Amino acid sequence: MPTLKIDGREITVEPGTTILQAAQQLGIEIPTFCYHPGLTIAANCRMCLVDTNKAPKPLPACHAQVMDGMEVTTQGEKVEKTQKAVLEFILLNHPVDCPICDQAGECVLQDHYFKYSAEPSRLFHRKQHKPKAKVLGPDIILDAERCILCTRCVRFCDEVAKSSQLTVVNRGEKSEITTFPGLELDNPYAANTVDICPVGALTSRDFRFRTRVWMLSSEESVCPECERGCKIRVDSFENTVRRYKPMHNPKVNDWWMCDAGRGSFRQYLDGRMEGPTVVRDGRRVATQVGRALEDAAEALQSAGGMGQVAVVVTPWLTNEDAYLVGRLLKGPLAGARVIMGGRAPGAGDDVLIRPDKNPNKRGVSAILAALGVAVKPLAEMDLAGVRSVVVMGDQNAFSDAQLEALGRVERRVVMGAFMGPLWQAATTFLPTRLHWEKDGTFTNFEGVVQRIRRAVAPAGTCKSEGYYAMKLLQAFGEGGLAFDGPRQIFAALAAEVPDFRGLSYENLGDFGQKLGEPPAPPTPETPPASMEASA
Amino acid sequence: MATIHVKRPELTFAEKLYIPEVVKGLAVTTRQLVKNVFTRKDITTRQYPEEKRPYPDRFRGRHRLMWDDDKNVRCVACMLCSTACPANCIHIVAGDRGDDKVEKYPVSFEIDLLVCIYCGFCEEACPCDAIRMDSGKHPLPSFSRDKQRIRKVQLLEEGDFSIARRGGRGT
Amino acid sequence: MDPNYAPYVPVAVVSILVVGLAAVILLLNRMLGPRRPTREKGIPYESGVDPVSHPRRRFSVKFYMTAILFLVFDLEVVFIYPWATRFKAWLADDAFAPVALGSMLFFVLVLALGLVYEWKRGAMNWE
Amino acid sequence: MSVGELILFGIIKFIAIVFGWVMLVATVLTLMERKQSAFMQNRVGPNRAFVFGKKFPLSAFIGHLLSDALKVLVKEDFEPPRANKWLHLLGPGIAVIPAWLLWVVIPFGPGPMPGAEGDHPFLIANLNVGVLFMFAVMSLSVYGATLGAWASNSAYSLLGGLRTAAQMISYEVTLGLNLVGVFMIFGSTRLNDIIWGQGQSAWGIFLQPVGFVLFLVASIAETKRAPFDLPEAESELAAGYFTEYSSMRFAVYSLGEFIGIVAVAAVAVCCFLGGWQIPWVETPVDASGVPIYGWLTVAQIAIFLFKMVIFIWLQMQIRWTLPRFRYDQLMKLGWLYLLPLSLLNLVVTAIIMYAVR
Amino acid sequence: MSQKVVDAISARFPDAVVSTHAYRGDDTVVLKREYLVEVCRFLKEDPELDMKLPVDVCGVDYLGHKTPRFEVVYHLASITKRHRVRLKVQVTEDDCEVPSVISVWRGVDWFEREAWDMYGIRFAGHPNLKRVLLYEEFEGHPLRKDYPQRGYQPLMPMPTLPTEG
Amino acid sequence: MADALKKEDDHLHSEYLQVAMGPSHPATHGTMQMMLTLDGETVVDVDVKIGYLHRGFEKMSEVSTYNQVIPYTDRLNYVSPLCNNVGWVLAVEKALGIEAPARAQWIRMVMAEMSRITDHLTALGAGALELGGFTPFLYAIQAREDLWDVVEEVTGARLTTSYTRVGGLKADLPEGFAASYAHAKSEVQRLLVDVDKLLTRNRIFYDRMAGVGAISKEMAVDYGWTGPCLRSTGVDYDVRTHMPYMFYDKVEFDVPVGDNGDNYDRYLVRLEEIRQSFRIIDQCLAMMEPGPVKVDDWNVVLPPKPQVYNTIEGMIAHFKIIMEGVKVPAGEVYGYTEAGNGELGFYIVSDGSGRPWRVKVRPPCFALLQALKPMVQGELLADIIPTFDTINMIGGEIDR
Repeated sequence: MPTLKIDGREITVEPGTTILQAAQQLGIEIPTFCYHPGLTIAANCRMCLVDTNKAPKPLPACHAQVMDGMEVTTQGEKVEKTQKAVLEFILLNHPVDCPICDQAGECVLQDHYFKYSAEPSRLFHRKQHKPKAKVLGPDIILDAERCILCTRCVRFCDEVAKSSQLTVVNRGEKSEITTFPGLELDNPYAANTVDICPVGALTSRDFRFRTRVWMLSSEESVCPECERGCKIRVDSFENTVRRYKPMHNPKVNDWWMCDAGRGSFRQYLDGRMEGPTVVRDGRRVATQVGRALEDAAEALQSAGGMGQVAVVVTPWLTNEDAYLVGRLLKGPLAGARVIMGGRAPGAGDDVLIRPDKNPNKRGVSAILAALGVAVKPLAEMDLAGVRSVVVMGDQNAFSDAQLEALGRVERRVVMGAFMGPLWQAATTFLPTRLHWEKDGTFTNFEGVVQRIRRAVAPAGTCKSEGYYAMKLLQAFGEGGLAFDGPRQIFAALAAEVPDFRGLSYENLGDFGQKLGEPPAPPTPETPPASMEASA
Repeated sequence: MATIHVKRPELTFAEKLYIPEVVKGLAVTTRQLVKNVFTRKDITTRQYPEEKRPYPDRFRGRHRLMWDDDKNVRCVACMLCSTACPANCIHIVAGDRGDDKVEKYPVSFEIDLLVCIYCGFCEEACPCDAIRMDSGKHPLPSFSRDKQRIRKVQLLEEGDFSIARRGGRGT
Repeated sequence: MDPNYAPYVPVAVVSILVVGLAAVILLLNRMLGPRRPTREKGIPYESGVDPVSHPRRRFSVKFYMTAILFLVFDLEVVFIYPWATRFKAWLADDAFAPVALGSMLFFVLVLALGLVYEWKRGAMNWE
Repeated sequence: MSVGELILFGIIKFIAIVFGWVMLVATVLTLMERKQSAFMQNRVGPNRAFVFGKKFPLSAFIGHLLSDALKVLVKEDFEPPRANKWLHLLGPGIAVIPAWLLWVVIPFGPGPMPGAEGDHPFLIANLNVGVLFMFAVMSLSVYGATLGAWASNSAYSLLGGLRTAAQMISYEVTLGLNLVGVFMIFGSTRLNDIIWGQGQSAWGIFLQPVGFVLFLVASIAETKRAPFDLPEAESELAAGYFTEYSSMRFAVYSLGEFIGIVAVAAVAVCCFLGGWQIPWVETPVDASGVPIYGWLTVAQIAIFLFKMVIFIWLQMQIRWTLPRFRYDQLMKLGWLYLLPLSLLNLVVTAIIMYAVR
Repeated sequence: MSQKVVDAISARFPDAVVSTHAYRGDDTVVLKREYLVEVCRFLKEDPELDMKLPVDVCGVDYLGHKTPRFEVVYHLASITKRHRVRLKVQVTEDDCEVPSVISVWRGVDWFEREAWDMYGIRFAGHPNLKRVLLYEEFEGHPLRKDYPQRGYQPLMPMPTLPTEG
Repeated sequence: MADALKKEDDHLHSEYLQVAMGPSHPATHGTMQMMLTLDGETVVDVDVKIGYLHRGFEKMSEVSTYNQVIPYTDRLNYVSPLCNNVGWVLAVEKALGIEAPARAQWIRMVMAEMSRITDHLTALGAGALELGGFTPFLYAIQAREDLWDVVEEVTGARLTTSYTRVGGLKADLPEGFAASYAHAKSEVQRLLVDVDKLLTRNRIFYDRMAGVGAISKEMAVDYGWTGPCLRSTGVDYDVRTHMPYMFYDKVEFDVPVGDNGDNYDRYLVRLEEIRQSFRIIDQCLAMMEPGPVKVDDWNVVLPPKPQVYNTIEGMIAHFKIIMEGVKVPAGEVYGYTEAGNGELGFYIVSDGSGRPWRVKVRPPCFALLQALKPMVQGELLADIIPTFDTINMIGGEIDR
């Protein structure tokens, strides 16, 4: 076990650890460009050069392994000089593009230059020109001038996407990234190259020029497009979601997400229903939430026995919503036919994409099962003799026949978010929140429970399905179930459902918690940063 | 540096009778009256619409957008002005120009003059010398709020060529 | 017409005229001006807030003191007027002149004493 | 003269004097005051309203006069709902009526000499108690302000009204007492007689210098002008007793105030500045003591008006120069300085007259 | 600021001082709540310290950065001795109360009211602890870091806002 | 107190009148309310309510970069905005641990003193106005306008100057500054003579001011008073001499103090301070030397425009500062300066980001105004006005 000193602080690490990793363990920051923990080490940017007593010249910290008795300096004149030199070199041919570059604001080059150099330019010559705005693939644009040749994207294609579409051509200052002849950067994970590009060389055509990134407000959430449940960041501006970005979660998705999930947010931007509607005298009218709920309760009671009621639950419910819905189904609606809706399965692969395209099937099933609610799959939906039906969610793959059968039911209560066919069919429509308007948890197919957080303010008077379930419970006389926020619901859920036992928002942590595993000790929501003066 | 006591005047008996001081005051005001009636020398009022005060060079007036070489908008919609704006009065929608020289341009550029506080941070923040507040014109009143949202076209009317080289494109 | 009363005829005429004139311009305004009362407009001015206390209450007694003071002095001043108009004529009469002067001095003395009395009693302390 | 003639001449003179002169002066004053104060303060003052947008000499003046008058006429005749309706209307009426009424005793030009028979052509009513009548009428105007203030049902109005009452009655005593000296010297309360008297001996200002100063002070206080503008002290009471007044009601108040200024100026001119007398110019009279009217009469009327303008100018100049008193200082000044001083002035005048008789 | 004052407090009230620090020339003493009034009176009345001028009182919310969450900060100065000191008292969210020092300096009156207004920190013994900048009907304490960005306030007509379900 | 006159069996008592003076009252320039209880003309009680101009300065600052706060500071004491600008950047620079270049500091002193003069001119003029003297008010305002012409030449705006920047100034003094300043100075001094003639020895003014609104030394200090108002009571306390910041220790000037702490002393102190400020400005102009007006550190100030337009280095630095603001190391500082009304303090808590975690403004007026109640209780209604004026309450500063 080698013991070394970094900036005077001693640490003992596993053999084979790089200096960078050791420094990270100590919380010492070493700037990098080409280093990415999910990729192999290239050590070509030279930004991480540190001074050691074991070599006459500075060593790249990302590559150099620790030695016993090593003394590393990450600061000081020598390292600073190297860093400044590296930055000056990188910036030599960098165009003055910040105003038109989408990366500005989350650009590593900007950060490092500002932090480690902030020296004026000494260049008087013309800069090297390379192709700009070159289309590499359906969603990727390359600006070769901005590229610093860290080759993260090349390595990503080789190692993660396993599609080897990118390479570096030419030599010296003429070097540039390009696709292999005849190939396009069109693998299903291609957009991850944009994320890992430390500068603005690779940009997303989808996001191009839409919003400046420093204006975005972000919330951590979970991608709902398949049961993988990749951890993402929902970036929004002016209360509109602008993009998804994958976030690091070793339990689920490492650093990546698929392009399909990334672009999926667009389909939820239009066609929202912002208020409840009911059908009165054959005409659809807007109403208030309370009135619509009364309507829904009345519809369920008028069915004449729960045998004539059918409920379609959706695997898009959060665990919290599912719990409340489960309580409803177990309590006042006991005996109703419960059908599990959801999207039809699609293709999957062995990287991240899963065939089941619903975010929380496992969670909803587990909770309903634990509460003793029998659930039939969608294919077995039988509405014969049903007088009232409740349909939750828009993402239910009803066949045409099923839709038609649904339309024949006397009272049709729909909880949905969009102005779709289900809204057309509804006699009572209750608008629901989208996943980025909700606080709660999703359980992925492996049983990892992850937080989703509200990224934008809910549209109109939309409420979550759980809220409606709670109100219906109260309408049926079970007033005891009054919760103040999802945290309390989750606590109740954890107390009641065996799978979730011991879980709480506090111990979910950054990466979620796998069902059945002993929960990690609770971590505070935000790590305390010292504001006590030291200088 | 010293401390000095301000001297409170002891009023003389005559001053206590009010009259001398009243006369002195009347002398001051009458002097001004006579002077202004006959010479108008001290009158500071400006007859505004006819007679305009010359604004100093640094005066921060209504905004204008500068031109590039082709008299197009010089702005590249980097949004630094709307970022720096403490009042959030600048609204820009960026678009792709499809042009080799600058890819990006503002599809719409609006400034809400009613919200603007004329601090000058936008011209300071502009990395392309595109927005300036040196038009030498103060904001004008209007009868509707909408007229106070000035748009790209209006902003460009006041524009000019800039001697600064275009940002966004290195040499 | 009695010459003593004759000048009062125009006075009476003018009195009627001015009352009429005042009425006319006030009524003219009433006819020409619009009337658009609103609740906000109807609230008495009190610096932008609703009035806190009713103004028609017993206000400070000091104001009444001033009024009484005035009554006393104004009445007495009225007595001086006829004397003043005759004073010049009386002065021509050597015998009566000292009496005319002396009586007035005495009267003024009484007035002054009254003033001093009021002052000492604190009726003139307005602070 | 017959009663009919008296009425006829009364009406004609009233219209001539009140409309031909008083109202004109009062209206012009509202503008001139703004102009005068503007020039004192290095400003230009009102100069924007033209007649139908046309510029010609004095067009701005006429434009402002017209627009001011028209504006108050067509503004909303507003009556605070919580106010006492009739008193609220009565207030401005009572304030302006005395101001008009007291013009019946002011002689604009030469009339018959004291003791001579004949009509006074420049005087509506040649009362033998002229000044006394004037004071009687003048004291009425305090009711206007006070009633209006009380009727408004507003705290600020009330405070303004109380101040008005206290101030006006306090200074009225002094005002009256200061003229007594003049009456003593000229032996009459008829202003016509006093003016003739001044022509024969000397102007009242030289005979009664202290009286004049005291009169000036008291008259400013009576007209509620700075430094005695406490009733409407805008920085303390917003607008004092007429806070709740607008449109014509307000205009009538301020009209009354301005007419008051002119009236006080007229009295001062009559009693202290020789009235229509031109220095070193004898007024020709016929055998019965009635003046022979001619071009000199015109000049005399003009000089009378000119003296008034000078006095008004002085009042205005003072108003825009000085800060105002505080309530207690005002009352003290009135009761403890001006009143004793006027009494003293009276006594001294009497003694001197006695001594030099 | 002056180290002298810090030393004097530490010497006189060794139990009262939680910690001290100096940053950019500002000397700070973090005090225990129960000693606050005593220390303040000492600071004011001690002829050597003579801190007669209450400069400022304010609250700070360290939500997510520090526990306890609130701090009440006092800036004091001496006119004669020309030194200054900053006193701090830490307050938890549950027991959001500090003793008022209005008995020592009358001038802290409005400052304490403002801290109450903005942070909801109660000053025990303050004779007139009302809101000072906001109106009486206002709900919540706006300078708290968890005060909602968009919220409804009584007397404030606002467009319909989404409410939490 | 109110009950003293209201005995049960006393049917001849007079009642107190409650009058709201403000928020919209001619005297309450700077919106606030004084709820008066009057016994005739005498003030029995006064309840001061502020907050009508509350704009949430401190809350807004928490989401603004340090430079973005500067326009907000213009609106604190809006008759001397440059004092606030300077106060704020000095506090931020204290937190940053840097010092602006010498020339920038000299210019800041010049501009701050000029602002102080405008502040005092406003207070003096308004004082006359409150007492009904409209002419001296306009003379003072005219003098102020002359100075603002100079301010406008330098900063580009008369009132919303936003002239300083963290680490320096927006720009150097313009060409011809000395001439325009000299002109303004002569104008101001000429007008001040007239104001002086109209007011100082006039007994009406004297009586209204002298002995009114008096406050004792001890009480003033106890109420946290600072600035000219405190000095008028006889306490020699001026931040500029006690804790010299910038180059106040290098210039010669006198600190005027009064004796009685009444309105008249406050008037005299302000009058004298105007003269002293001119002295300071003259010395500053004589002593300043050409040089940069911004620190040479791209982490703090924006790079020069040519560098921004033409080099990526300048562009990046420019972007970083605009996007994220000047990063101030974590810690807390209290920076204080002598503004027009006294000690203007900024207590800044930084969490190390580009935006302050907490900003507390210590406005001088806040302490001044809370002593209004004891100052006017028992005096006359009319005395409130000059007292209120001479403590120069500024709504923007009190309410923030």
